[in-house]
Amino acid sequence: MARVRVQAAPFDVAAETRALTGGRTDIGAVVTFVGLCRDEGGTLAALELEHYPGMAEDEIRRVADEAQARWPLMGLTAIHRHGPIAPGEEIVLVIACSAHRAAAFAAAEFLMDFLKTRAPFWKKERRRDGRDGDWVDAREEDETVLARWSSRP
Amino acid sequence: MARVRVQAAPFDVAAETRALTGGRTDIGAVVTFVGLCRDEGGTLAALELEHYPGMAEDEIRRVADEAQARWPLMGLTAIHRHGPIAPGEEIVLVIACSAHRAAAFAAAEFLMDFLKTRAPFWKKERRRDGRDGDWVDAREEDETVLARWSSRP
Amino acid sequence: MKAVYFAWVRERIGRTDEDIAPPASVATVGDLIAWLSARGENYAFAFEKAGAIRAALDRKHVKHDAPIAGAREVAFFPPMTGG
Amino acid sequence: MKAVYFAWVRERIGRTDEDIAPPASVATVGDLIAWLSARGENYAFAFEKAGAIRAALDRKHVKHDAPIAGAREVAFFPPMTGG
Repeated sequence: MARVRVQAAPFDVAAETRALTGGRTDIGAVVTFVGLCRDEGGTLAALELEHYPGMAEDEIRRVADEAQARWPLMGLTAIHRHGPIAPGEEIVLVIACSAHRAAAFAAAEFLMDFLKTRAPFWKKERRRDGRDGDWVDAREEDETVLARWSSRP
Repeated sequence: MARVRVQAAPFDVAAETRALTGGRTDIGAVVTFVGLCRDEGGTLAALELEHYPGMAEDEIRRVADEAQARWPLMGLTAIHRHGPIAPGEEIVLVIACSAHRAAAFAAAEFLMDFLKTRAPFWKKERRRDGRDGDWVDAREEDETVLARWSSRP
Repeated sequence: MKAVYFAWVRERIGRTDEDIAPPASVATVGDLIAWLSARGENYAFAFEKAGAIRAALDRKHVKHDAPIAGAREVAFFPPMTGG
Repeated sequence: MKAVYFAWVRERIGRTDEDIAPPASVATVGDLIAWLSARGENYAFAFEKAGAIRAALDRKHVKHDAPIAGAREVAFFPPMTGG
């Protein structure tokens, strides 16, 4: 059963990793993805992450369940934050554990690819100069990368 | 320039991550791989990791340099331990940072794939019952997965 | 049924949620978008590019041709930008 | 030149390294394996499946047909199992 959380608070990657691997000796590979708030132009005060409570957790869990059905995982965690997140701060965490690295890499990337396009979160920019920021546009690339998962095991 | 180290001591994933991301706001994706010592049969006291001093660092750096040439990375760390490593303990760490996740995932997996087959490390099993353990055999699969990187960007 | 709105759909409509009672002729999510769009300029603005609007029924993604019968909650929002 | 051995190659030969002085007729890494194999049972055992042995010259991987001329250090070892 995957650990899925949607929360405003920061997460502790080391603690979340220990929660999956602690006391076990059958895990050979741990792949961790952390998504951070970027500020390309130096104009961003924060990203405001809006979400659809309830559905956000449900959608992430649906993707996590699919990852667990596809790969022989020994642990899977997905945490997504909401609320204001400053540049350099962490937004999303995925940890995938398996005996071997191929499954852990694939599951973590799969989870991120589908989370991006299916989990109901939206980013709005809060500008440093106080002017009204824009809603971040969805990247077309995020849709097109999904195709590869229909051909892979 | 990638951070490459070969050491007997454990590594601190959180500290190594901070060393790459701290104070920056241009990194959007951090992919971390940790390889752990597995004990499938419950018979293992430790893996003894032998290495070729000097060449081990050189080979990892060559692979890291190639990863940096292939993908737009904003940070890359590879640390490989040697000496005795108990089941559940960490053997290898790779951290790849980029603006977007695809490059970070690809670079981390590329580095691990080539490190596995090119970095001069050898694992010998130390058994709990004191009997002489075997040298771990190379997995053929580790050679075959390399082919995919010749067709990808 | 309850309608909920997110991101710029919410901002354009000017509310987070409301109870709605569409007539029986409103059968699908697409029908509902058309019906809501006729309720005022704010709705028409929110749904002006109907093809870009995503919808969920009872917290599951659906296409615009999905029937709304039996759903307790319908949600409208732009393409997701989480992760 | 200096020869260094690792893992079960080292164990079978029974030493970690040694200075060697092959004759001029020993031109390649493969020649060197054949020459070393004739030095004793321990070497013959270490190199019995010569195709499985990896080699490095001055800490760079090379194939068995690589010329050894000019190299200061040659290394022999099994396929790597790090990571």
